[in-house]
Amino acid sequence: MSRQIFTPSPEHEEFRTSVRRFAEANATSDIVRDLMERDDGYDAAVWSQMSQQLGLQGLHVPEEHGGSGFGFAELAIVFEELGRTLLPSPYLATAALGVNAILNAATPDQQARLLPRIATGEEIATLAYAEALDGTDGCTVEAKAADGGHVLSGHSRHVLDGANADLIVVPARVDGELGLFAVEGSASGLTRTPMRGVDLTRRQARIDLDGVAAERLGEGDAAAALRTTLDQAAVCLSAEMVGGAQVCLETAVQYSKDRYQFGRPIGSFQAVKHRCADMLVDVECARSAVLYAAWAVEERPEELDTVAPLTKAFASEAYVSCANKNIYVLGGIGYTWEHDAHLYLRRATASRALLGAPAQQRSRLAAQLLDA
Amino acid sequence: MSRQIFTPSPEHEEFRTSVRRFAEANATSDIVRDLMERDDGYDAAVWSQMSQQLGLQGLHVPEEHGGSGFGFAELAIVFEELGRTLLPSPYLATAALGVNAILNAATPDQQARLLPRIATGEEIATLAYAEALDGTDGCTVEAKAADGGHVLSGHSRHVLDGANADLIVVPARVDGELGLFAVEGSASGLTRTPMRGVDLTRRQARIDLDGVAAERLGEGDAAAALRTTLDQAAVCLSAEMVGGAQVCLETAVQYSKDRYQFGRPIGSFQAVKHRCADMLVDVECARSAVLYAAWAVEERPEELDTVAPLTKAFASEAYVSCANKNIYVLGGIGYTWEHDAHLYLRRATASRALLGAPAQQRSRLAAQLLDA
Amino acid sequence: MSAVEETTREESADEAAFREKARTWLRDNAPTSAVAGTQGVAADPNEATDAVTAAKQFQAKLFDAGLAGLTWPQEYGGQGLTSRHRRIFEEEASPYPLPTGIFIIGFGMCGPTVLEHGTEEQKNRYIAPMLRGDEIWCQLFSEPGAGSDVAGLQARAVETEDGWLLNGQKVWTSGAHYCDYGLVIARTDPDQPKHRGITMFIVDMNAEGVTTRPLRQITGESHFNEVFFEDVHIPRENLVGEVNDGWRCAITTLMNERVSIGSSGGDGDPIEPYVKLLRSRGLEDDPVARDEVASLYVRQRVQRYLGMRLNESLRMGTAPGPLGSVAKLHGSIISQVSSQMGVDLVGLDAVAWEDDEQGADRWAQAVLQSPGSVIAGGTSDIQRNIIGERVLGLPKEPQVDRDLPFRELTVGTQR
Amino acid sequence: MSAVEETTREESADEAAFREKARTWLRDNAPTSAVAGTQGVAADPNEATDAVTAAKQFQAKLFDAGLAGLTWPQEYGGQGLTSRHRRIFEEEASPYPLPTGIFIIGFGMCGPTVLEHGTEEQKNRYIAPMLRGDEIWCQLFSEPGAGSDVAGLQARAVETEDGWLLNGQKVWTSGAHYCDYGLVIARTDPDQPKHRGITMFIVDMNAEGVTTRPLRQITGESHFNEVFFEDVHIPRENLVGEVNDGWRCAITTLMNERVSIGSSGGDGDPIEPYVKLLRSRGLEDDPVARDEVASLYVRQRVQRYLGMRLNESLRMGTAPGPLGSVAKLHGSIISQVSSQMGVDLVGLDAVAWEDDEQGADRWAQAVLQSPGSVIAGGTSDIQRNIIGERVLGLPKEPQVDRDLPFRELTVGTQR
Repeated sequence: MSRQIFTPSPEHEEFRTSVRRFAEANATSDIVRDLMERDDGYDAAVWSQMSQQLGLQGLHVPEEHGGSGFGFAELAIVFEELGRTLLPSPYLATAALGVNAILNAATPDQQARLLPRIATGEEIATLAYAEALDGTDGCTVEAKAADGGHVLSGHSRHVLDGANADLIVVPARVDGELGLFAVEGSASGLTRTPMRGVDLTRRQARIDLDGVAAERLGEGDAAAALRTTLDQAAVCLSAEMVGGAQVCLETAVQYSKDRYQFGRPIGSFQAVKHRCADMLVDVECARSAVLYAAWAVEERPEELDTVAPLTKAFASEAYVSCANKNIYVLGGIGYTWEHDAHLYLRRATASRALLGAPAQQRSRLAAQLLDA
Repeated sequence: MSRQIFTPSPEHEEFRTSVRRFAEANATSDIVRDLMERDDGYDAAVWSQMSQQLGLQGLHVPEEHGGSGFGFAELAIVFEELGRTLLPSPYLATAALGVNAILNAATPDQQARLLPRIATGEEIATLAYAEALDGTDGCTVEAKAADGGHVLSGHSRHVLDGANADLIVVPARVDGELGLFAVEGSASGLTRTPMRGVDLTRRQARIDLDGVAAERLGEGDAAAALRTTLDQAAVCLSAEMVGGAQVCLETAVQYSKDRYQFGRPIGSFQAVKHRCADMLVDVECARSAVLYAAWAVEERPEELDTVAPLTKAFASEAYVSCANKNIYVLGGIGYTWEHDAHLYLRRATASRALLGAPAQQRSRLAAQLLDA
Repeated sequence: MSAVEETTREESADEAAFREKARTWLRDNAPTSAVAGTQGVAADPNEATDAVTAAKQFQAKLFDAGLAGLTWPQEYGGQGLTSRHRRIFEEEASPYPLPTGIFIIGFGMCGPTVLEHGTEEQKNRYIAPMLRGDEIWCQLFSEPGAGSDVAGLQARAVETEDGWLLNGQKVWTSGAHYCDYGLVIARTDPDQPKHRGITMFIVDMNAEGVTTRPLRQITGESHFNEVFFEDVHIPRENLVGEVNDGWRCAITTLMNERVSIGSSGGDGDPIEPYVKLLRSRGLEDDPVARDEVASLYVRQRVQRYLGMRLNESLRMGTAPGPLGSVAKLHGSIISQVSSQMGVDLVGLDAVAWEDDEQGADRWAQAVLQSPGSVIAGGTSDIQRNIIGERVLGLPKEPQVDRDLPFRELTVGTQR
Repeated sequence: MSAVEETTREESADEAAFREKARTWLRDNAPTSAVAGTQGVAADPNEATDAVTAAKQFQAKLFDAGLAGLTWPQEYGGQGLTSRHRRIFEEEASPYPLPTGIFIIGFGMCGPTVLEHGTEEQKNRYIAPMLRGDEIWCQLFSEPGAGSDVAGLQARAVETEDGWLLNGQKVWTSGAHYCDYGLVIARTDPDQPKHRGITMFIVDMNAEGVTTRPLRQITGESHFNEVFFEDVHIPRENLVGEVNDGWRCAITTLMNERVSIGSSGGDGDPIEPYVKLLRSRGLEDDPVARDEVASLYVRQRVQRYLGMRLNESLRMGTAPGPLGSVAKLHGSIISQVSSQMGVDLVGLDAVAWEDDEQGADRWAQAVLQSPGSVIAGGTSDIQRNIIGERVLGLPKEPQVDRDLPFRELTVGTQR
C-alpha cells in the first residue's frame, strides 16, 4: 500500500499500463460491437486471458485462496481502465460483487473452496442484489433449511451477468434474518432469463428459483456483509465510471482539435472549450472521490457507509454529463449508431441506476446527517 | 381588451411609454439610493403623482369607485415598468394586494367606501398574508365579535409596506372560518415594527394586534378570496420580475458591448455572448408566461390556480438567474456597492420568497396533478 | 387549445363558412386513428412504402377539396387565403391524426423557397404537384464536413454545356428514399469566399447517380438518410435563384425551418406520461418525485405559452423575432430534464427489461434521443450565437473565414 | 483531517520532534478564540487597527520561536525545512484560530515572487521583516479597466533619473490601508505589445502620492481597497526582475494565488450549518430538503477530497496541474448552490428580519457573496480557458491583441 492517497506509485503506473494495453487490444470498437450482438455478450477466451495474463479476477483474492492479495487501490485502477473501453465482460459482477460478497460473508472454509475457481477465471460469479438495495426490505427470495443445506424460492431481477454466472450469491430471508446463499449456475430449479437493456455491453438477467439447493455463506444475519459488499462494489463501479467519463472527455477534446468549422478548429470556440473544461472538472472531482474511496475501503472502513454513496452519486452524475457533452461536441456524427459515443451514454445511463441511483445514495446520506 | 394574448395594442404601447417615462424620471439610481436609506423608504410626493398623473393606484379599480376600470393586461405593463427601475413605493402592496383583496372579498358598499381613497393615492393599502400562505393553516390572528364589529389579536410578519400602510387587510380566524378584516393603520392597539431585509427598495414590517378594532370584509369564509388575491398578486409580482430581469439583461448586453478585454469587446466572447443569450431565454420564457397569466386572470379565471403558481415559480428562477448572470458579466464592478447590479439581486432574492417561493408553488402544482 | 380559439371568436362570415367547410370535410374524410409511419417528419424506410401511398392518397383528396396550400397563390395551385384561414383549418384538424408528416419539409421549407426564389416555370411545374402530394420533396443542405457551419459545404456542381454535374455527399436528409425532388445547395466557385460560391438547385431524386442510404441513429432507429451524388446531371432550368447566390436562398429555407421547429410540438398534455409514471411506480406521494414532476410541468406550460406567442405573432404577420431560437433552446432543456427524470424515477427497470415488458424501453430511448434536441436543426450553441448577435446585437467573434477563398479553408476534418 | 494524518504516520525522528515542538509552542502561545478581524484575508478597515497590532505581535512571537517561514531559505530568515514540516505545523495549528490572515498575501504571493525574481539586496531587506510580521505586504495588479485581462493594465511608470514615477489606479487590493509594502505592476513601454511593456516594482505604501480608499462590496462590507498612485516616486533599487519583463514575474504571483485559493477553505464541517438549519426549521423530515442537503454534502465532501489531493501533490512536490482551477470552479458551484439553498429553505425569514434576530441576515449575505466566487481570483470563464488551453491543449481563439502596440488597443471602457 502506498502511503499516498491520490498519487500512484511507479508500480501502480506500470500495472495501469498493462491493464490498458490488454483492454485496448481486446475491446476495439469492432470487437465490442461484435460482442454486443451476441447472446452471451462476452468473449470467454478474453475472460480467460484476463485471468491468466493479468490475474485480474483474483486481484484482491487473498494469496492463500489463489489470488494476488492486492486491494482496492489496484482494483480501482483495473475498473478505471476497463471502463475506458467498454470491454463486455462479467468483471464487475465477478470481482466487485461475487468476490466481495464471499470475502465479507463466507467462512474461511467456504472462501477456500469458492474463491480459487473464481481467481483462476474458471468461474463467473455475481450477486443478485437489486431487491435487497434497501437492506432486507425488498428481498423476495425465501430460504428453507433442507438436507443439511437450504433450498431457495423466489425471483430476482437485474442480476448482473446472471445468465452467464457459474455462481450466484443470492440474498434470501431465512428465520427472520437475511442470509447470503451460494447458488450454482447449473442448479436444478433455477431459471435464468436474459433481460434486454440500454447498455449493450453489460447484461442483466432475471433469475427464478423454485426450490433451488443453496449453501448459506457464513452464519448469522448477513445484512451488514451485504451492505459492505454493495458499497465496495459501488466504489469499483465509480472507478469504472471515471474511466468512461475520461474517455468521453478525451474523445471530445480530440475531435474539437481535429474538426474545423468557420475556418477554425471548433475547440477554439469558448462554447466548446468551456464544455470540455466542465467535463474535466466533473472527471477530476469524481476521480478525487474514487481515489479517496478506494483508500478508505481499507484504511477507513468506518467511513465506507458515507464515502461509497457520495462517490457513487457524484460519479454517476459526472459520467452521464460527460457522455452527453461528448455527443454535443461531436454534433451529428455523435448522434449516429456508427460512432461509439452512444455506447458510453448507454453504459453511463445503466451504471447510474446500478447499485443505487444518486437519489437513493443521497437518501442514505441524509439519514446519516439528520437521523443520528 | 385586446383580442390578442401576447401582442400589445398601440394604446398599450403608448401607456407603457408614459409609465416608463414616469418611473425612469422618479427612480434614478441616486433617488433610489437616497430613498433606501430613509426610514419610510418611499417618496410620498412621487406616490401622489403616480396617482394624479397616471392614475396607477386606481388602474383596475372600477370606474364607479374612482378608478379607471382597466384590467390585468394594463397592470402587468405597470408592474413590468416599475420592476425595471426598483422605484421604492408601496405599489405592489397597494395595487396587487390591497385593492385585489377588497375587490375579491368586500361587499359593494365596502368597496364604494374603501376603494376611492386608494384610487386617488390618498391611502396606502396592504395585506398581511405571510402566515396565511397555505390557506388558513398558518393564520395566527384571531377575531372576536365586539360592538357590532370585530377586534383582532395576534401578529403577522413580513407585511409588505406594513409600516406605511393606511389600510391593512388582515386574515384572521373567526368562528372556525377565515375572515379578511380591514384594519386602519392608525388603529389603537396596533403596533408596527419595520423589519430590515435584503431588498433595500421594498420594506416589510411586523404587525402586532392587541384587540384592534377591525371591519370584516364581506361575509362567509374568505379563504377562496384570499387565494385568488394572492394568485393575482403573484401574477403582478411576476410581471415586475420580468421587468427587473429584462434590465439585468440589458445592462449585461450594454456593458459587454462597451467593455474591451484582450483587444475585443467582451460580448464577442462566446462565454459572455451565450450567457446573455441564456438570460434572454429566461426573460422571454417568463414574459410569455406573464402575458398569458395576465390574460388568464380575466379570461380564464378557472386556470388561475395553475397559471399563477407556475408563472411565479418560473419568473422567480429567471430573475434570480439574470441578476446573478448580470453580475458575472459585469465582473468586479458588478460586485461593488456603487453599481446598481446588487440592488436587482436583492430585489430578485426577496421577490422569489414573497407570495410563495418556487418550491411552494411547485407543491401546489403537484397537488393539482397528482391528488385529483 | 381553448385559449387560441378564444382569440378567433370574432370571425368574419367568410371565415365562419370556411370553418364549417373544413369541419365537414374532415369529419367525412379524415382518419380517426393514425396510419403507421405517416405522421412524423420521417418514416422508417423499411415500413415506408405503404405509408407513403396512404399519405399521397389523402393529400390528393385534400387538394381536390380545395383544402391544401391555403395561403399559397392561386395561380400555382394554392387557395390564396389568409393565415387566419390556415389557423382555422389547423384548429379543426387538430383532433385528427392526419397522415401529412412526410410533406412537412416540402410545405414548410422547399415550397416557400421555390415561391420566393424560383422561376415562373419552376413555380408552374412544381408547386401544384407538391401541394397535391403527387411529388414529395426533401432538403439537402447538411454535409458531414460542414455541420453547424452549413456554408462550409463541399458538394461540387461543375457547369457543363446544358447544366451542371453534381458530386458530393449530403446527410441528415429526412425521407430521401421516398422523395421525388430535393432542394440542394452545392459549391460552384471555390475561389470565392465560402458564402459566395454556393448555388441552389432542384434535384431529381430519381436521377442517375443519386444513392440514398438510411442513417442509423443512436437510438437504433433510422429517421434520416445519407445521400450520395455521383456525376448527377442537373439541367439548366433547375437552377434556383442566381449562380453563386445560393446562400441567400438557403437562408430563406433555414429561417422557415427554425420557425417550424419552434412552433411545433405540444399535442396532448406532455406531463401526462409522468403523472402516470408516478402512479404506476407508487411514487404519487413521494415529495421529491412530486417536486420534480411539478418542475417539469412548469417548463412544459411555459413552453406552451411561448409556442402560442410564436404562433400569435406569425398569425399577426409580425416577425417572431428571437422566439424560434428561444423555444428551441428551452425545448432542449425540457428534453434533457424530462428524459433523465424518466429513467431516474423508474430506476433499474428503466435500464433493463424482460422481452414481454411492452414499452419498458421508452425511458431509455428518451435519454438517447435527448442529445438530438441540442444538435438537430442548428445546435444550441448556434442558437445562442443567433440570439447574441442578431437579437442582442453583440459583436461577432473575429472571423477568419469570411474573405478567404473557400479552397484555402480547412473544412470538417480534412487535412 | 484524520485522513491526512494517516499519510504522515511514518514520520522521521526529526519530523516527530518538530511536531512535538510545534504542539507545545502552540499550546502555550496560540489563542483559543478568534481575535476579531485577524483571521480573514482582509479586515474591515474600521476595526482593523487593533487587529493588525494583535496579529503583528503574534507573528513576531512565532518568528522568534523559529516557526515562521518554515520552508523559506535560512539565509533570509526562513527555517529551511521541508514541505512535510510545514504540513505538520498546519496539522498542529488547525485547532487554533491563528490571527495570521493578514499575512496570507505576503506569504502566499509576494514573498515567493521576491524570492524568485528579486535581487539579493531585496531578499535581505524584505523577507525577514515580512516573516516576522513587522511589515505587511499587498499585491497591486488589478485595475478597473483590465479585469480578467490583467495584462491590459494602464498604470504608467515613467523612468526618471533615479527611478520611476508611478501614476494610475489599482483595485481589489486586500488590506492596502494597513500594508507597508506592495508588489505593483505598471506599464513602462506602451509601444510594446501589451504583455511586453510591463514592469514589476516594490512600492512603499506609505510613500507620498499613495492614497487608499475602502471599496464597498455588494454585501455592504469593505474587504478591499482602491489604491491611487499620483506621481509616486519608486527608487531604482525597487525594480523586481527586468524592465519590461514584469509579466513573467506576475505569472509567478498569480500561479501562487490560484493554488492558495484552490487548496484553502474547509475548516470544520461545512454541512453543519445546513443540518442545524433543517432542524431549527423543523425540516429534518422533509424529503425535498433532505435531498437538497445531501446533494450539497456530496459536493462538499468531493471538494474536500479534491483539496486533499491538491495538498498531497503540493507536498509530493509534483505540479498540481489543473486541480487549482478545478477546485476553484467546483467551489463556486458549491457557493451558488449552497447560498440559494439557504434562503430557499428558510423562506421569507431569510429575506427580512427584525432587529433582534441575531444572524438572521446570514443566508441573504451568502447569496450576495456568492457571485464573488465566480469573479474573484480569475473568473470562472478564465479558469475554463486555462483548463481548456493549458491542460487540454485546445487551440486559443484568434488573438487580436498579441502583437499590436499597447497604445493602439482599446482597453476597459475607454474610447
